[in-house]
Amino acid sequence: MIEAMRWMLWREIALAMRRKTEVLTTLFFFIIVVSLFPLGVGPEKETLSQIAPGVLWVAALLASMLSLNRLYAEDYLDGTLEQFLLGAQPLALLVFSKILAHWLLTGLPLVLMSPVLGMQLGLDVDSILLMALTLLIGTPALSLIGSVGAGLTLGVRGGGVLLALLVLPLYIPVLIFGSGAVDAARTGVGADAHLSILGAISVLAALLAPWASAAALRISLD
Amino acid sequence: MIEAMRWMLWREIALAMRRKTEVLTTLFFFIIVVSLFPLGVGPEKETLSQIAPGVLWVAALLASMLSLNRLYAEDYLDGTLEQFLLGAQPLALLVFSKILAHWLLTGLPLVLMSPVLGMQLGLDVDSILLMALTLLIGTPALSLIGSVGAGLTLGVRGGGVLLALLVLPLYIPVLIFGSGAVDAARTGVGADAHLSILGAISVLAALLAPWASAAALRISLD
Amino acid sequence: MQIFTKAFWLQLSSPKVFYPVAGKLAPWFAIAAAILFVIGLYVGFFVAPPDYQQKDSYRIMFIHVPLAWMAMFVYIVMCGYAAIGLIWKTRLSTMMASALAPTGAMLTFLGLWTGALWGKPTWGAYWVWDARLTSFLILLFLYMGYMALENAIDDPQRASRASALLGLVGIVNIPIIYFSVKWWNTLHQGMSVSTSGISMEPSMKIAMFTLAFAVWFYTIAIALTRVRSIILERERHAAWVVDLAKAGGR
Amino acid sequence: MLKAAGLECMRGDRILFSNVKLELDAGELLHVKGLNGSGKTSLIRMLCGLVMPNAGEIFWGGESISDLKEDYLANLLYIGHHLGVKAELTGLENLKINAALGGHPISEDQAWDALEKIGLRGREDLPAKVLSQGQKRRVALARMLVTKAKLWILDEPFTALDVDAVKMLEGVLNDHLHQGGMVILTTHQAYTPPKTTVKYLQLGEAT
Amino acid sequence: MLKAAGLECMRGDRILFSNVKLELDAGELLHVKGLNGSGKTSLIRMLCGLVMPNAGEIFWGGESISDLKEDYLANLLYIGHHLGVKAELTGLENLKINAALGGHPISEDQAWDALEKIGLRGREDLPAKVLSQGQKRRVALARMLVTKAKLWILDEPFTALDVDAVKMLEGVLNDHLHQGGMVILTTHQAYTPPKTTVKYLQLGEAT
Ligand code: HEM
Ligand SMILES: Nc1ncnc2c1ncn2[C@@H]1O[C@H](COP(=O)(O)OP(=O)(O)OP(=O)(O)O)[C@@H](O)[C@H]1O
Ligand SMILES: Nc1ncnc2c1ncn2[C@@H]1O[C@H](COP(=O)(O)OP(=O)(O)OP(=O)(O)O)[C@@H](O)[C@H]1O
Ligand SMILES: [Mg+2]
Ligand SMILES: [Mg+2]
Repeated sequence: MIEAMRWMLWREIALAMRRKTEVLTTLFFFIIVVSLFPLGVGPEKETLSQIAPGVLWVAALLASMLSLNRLYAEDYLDGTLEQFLLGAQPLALLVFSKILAHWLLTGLPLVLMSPVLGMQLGLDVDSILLMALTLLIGTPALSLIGSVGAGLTLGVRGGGVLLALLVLPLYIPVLIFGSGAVDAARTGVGADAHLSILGAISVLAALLAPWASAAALRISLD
Repeated sequence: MIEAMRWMLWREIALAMRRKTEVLTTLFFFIIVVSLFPLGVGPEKETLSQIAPGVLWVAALLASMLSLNRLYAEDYLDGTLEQFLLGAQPLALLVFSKILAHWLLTGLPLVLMSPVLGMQLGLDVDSILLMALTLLIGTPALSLIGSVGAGLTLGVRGGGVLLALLVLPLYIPVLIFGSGAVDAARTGVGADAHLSILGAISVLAALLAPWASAAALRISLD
Repeated sequence: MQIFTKAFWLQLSSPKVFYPVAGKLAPWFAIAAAILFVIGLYVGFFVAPPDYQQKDSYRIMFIHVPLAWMAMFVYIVMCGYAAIGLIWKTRLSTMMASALAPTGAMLTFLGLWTGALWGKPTWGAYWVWDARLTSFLILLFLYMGYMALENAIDDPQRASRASALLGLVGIVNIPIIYFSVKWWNTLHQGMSVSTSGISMEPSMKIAMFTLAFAVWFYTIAIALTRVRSIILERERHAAWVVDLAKAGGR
Repeated sequence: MLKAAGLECMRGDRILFSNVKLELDAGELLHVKGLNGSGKTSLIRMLCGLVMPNAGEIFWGGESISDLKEDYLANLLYIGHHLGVKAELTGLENLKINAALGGHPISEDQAWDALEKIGLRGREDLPAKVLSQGQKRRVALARMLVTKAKLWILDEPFTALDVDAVKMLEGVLNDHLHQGGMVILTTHQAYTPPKTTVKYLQLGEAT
Repeated sequence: MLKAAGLECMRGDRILFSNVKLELDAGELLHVKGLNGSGKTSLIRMLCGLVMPNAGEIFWGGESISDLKEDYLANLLYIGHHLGVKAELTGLENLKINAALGGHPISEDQAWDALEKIGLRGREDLPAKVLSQGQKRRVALARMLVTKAKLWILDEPFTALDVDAVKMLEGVLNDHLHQGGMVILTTHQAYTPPKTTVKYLQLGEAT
């Protein structure tokens, strides 16, 4: 079982490395989206630093959503997913490994990059560190929740709207607590409460999402 | 020749209608991205209305880019694109029809939706109308420029994010003049210059992009 | 003179002829670059007087400005090669374009880096959304896109043609981007700091231009070296490369 | 071992087949026949548990496969129209991963051997996307050489294979049957079944 | 009409074939033979102008196809491993659009007729995604019944077709040849060529 998980992780990472640019491009997407905002909104420093946490979080959300799109799509098209379903391993485990790999390859780089972008938007050092911390705790939840949506959209041709309706209510708390933490710290309320709620969401997602994703995949392949 | 263009348009629209929700998804994505902002940035009205044009334009950019992903991907996978290349029609014409259809199906709905969202973000009526006008003039350029990127990234695995990396920097002038128009009008400078530059970019793109896309497709299929 | 005949240049555009020529030229450029670097840095850091306002921090300029110049210039040259390669189907041109891309990206990155380091003492921030800075950042994205596309396609022939097309599109866009960013910024507000306030002592000029040439020669040397290995890789089936490998050397 | 009765499949408004029953024991081969669109693929996916039958049930060793789940799947090898071969991974990597995720991890050597036997010598280390149509199929089929599954379900295994490969594949099927394995397959190509028990199942009218 | 000389194809480090020459006149069929991976598909795509040859050139009526471009393509019908059939469109719509974009628009009636002849009666109005493997191929092959192209290039046209369909297809090929058409095809299946001139081109070693 652990064996199968290890293989899955290896597979995902090998695939990503083979495609090389895939990991980098998610990161660059994140960077570019963040950089678009000053261009659209204008270069005033106060405005920028005020909206910075929101911008970073929205960009992280989009980057993670975009890359999740392909989480199962290829395996579905080329028949690999069928084989997973027919494999003797519990599907939820395989799914969990896939999500883990996904986060390592796309979520983590975003977290590591966020301080530089925070600086560009004129955040101060404390806010930057807090920002990175919220991303570190929050992005796994994005991958986990998104995986359920990715599973559900597989078969259903235009299930996009349904997916958004299902996933968004779950994404929004992450966004609110993530970007809210910095604001709370700024106004002196302290970010502890925000951080622990964010952590709780991630843990809960880790417990439930793999099963839900597995179920979604089974439905999609029927 | 015109015949072939008509068929192509019919085909694209029929496909989109068959999938129904696909058009809606782009629109929905646009709405979601815009709606996420108040959640991430906080509900202060002045801030929101100040960043509104920028946010709307960035969202339009991302939405158009997302849908571009699929512009040629399916035709490539199922061999239709090969057939286009082998058809007796000039490829650039077919490509132009495809881009036109793409804009009708994804760009236009955004334009029509933008007033509602502008209202949500607290823009005044004049700004809202100007905003919609810039989108109307600017979004065709997005479809056109994006089509080149879509052609180049065909068949490249993980092309989605790569596409973003290639295309977003080229989108920047459109973004700047689009969102700048509203600001210019607000500060009393007048938006005429912005609008005419935006128009010029679209026209230039319409002249060059089909050929460039056709060349890109030929390269991708070699 | 042989150099003035068209045939000579045509011949030089064949990878086979160019390979040994590049091999001979590269070390000379490298040596020249190294010497100029040493001279320029010495003059810049020890001879030139400190600025009355910025004290010593202005000395970053001697590195920053040549890097920034070269980074922009390399992009144009690279796209030019790409366009030639695409239109006239000369293999060497696309190879030169591929050879220049990483250097250009690195120069851009270093330019950003040194500029940011300079920004802290002068503006009090590592980054501001000024027109020049923004367009320079976009330049980095363009380089990254170019390289990412080339890397993502495994067939080298197809990769170089695709990225060449991207370069062509990019070159059309460069002026548009440049002016849009400039206009975008000036419409809003003037920058609080202008970069042109430095009066140039002669020794400063010397340092600056020496280093500018150093960066030039460095770029040429690196590009020639890299193009040699690209030639070997892409032409590895050509008879002359096989012979070369058998002979075991240059 | 494998038994099914009263199977019915409905697609859209159409009943593709109904009241299909079959029985398969160790060492037997079942050849599902029928014209294009007669429902062969649908039946086969039903037997894998990928599609729910409208009516009827499928039993493995006396128990319903919807109860057995993983215990049934561990005995099963299915290769269908879609190959499950990753374009970016080499043939070798594809085989190893498919085997491991199918529940029977194999060693590097076994994988090399299998690929050599299936006729991919010298191509083991190429990414699958550059392989020809027939070579891609071979990568998928190589799993047959390394699996421990007893029941093989193959949907048109001979597609795109050249004459040599078809012969080799037939040999592999024979061996599997002689060792007490079971095979269910469909094919439109001329096929000489092995000398063990062969059953036929005709869907729709015969040709 | 079609002539090629000195064709060479290189893939990765490997020279797949070199110095291939062929000549095909009205009413002739060229059967390209070879094992899996011998380069049949690559050669065929070269003849369509989809892949540039490393060396050699291809002529149509004496002119190089890279000069003729659209004038050559108007004479060409290519059906390869990928079908170019849209999953969401019905068989009828697929056929009509493919014909129109290929330069020979057809009427509604012609399309119905062609689909009936190719054996899809009653399935014309189903979206292609619910069709079986063989039925999908028939939708693509129906273009052969309505095209005016003289040169047909078919990469494994018999794949996934049942015995009836193979027979029918052979009939269609015969008719085309008798009317002075040209056919280039590959297949791994047993195939009885028609009674007109048949040429063979062997890539790599023979079986
Ligand atoms: C990340 C920050 C920076 C970036 C990306 C950057 C970028 C550039 C670029 C692209 C150029 C060449 C432009 C041209 O010649 O038109 C340049 C030149 C120059 N930069 Fe910067 N710069 C940065 C920070 C700074 C700072 C903080 C200063 C000093 C206050 C500075 C001073 C200069 C000067 C004096 C030149 C030469 C201007 C001329 O000769 O035209 N830069 N920089
Ligand atoms: N929604 C639907 N409405 C009507 N018919 C449908 C629908 N979905 C599937 N079908 C029919 O079900 C059949 C699917 O059959 P299946 O794929 O099992 O055939 P097969 O025997 O494997 O054929 P082949 O030999 O071509 O692979 C087709 O005839 C198809 O037309
Ligand atoms: N990058 C590469 N490196 C090495 N070999 C390659 C590369 N790309 C393609 N090939 C080889 O080129 C050949 C492709 O052949 P092609 O698809 O034309 O074969 P085919 O004759 O159509 O075979 P099939 O009968 O299986 O369809 C394969 O043998 C493949 O291994
Ligand atoms: Mg079938
Ligand atoms: Mg082939």
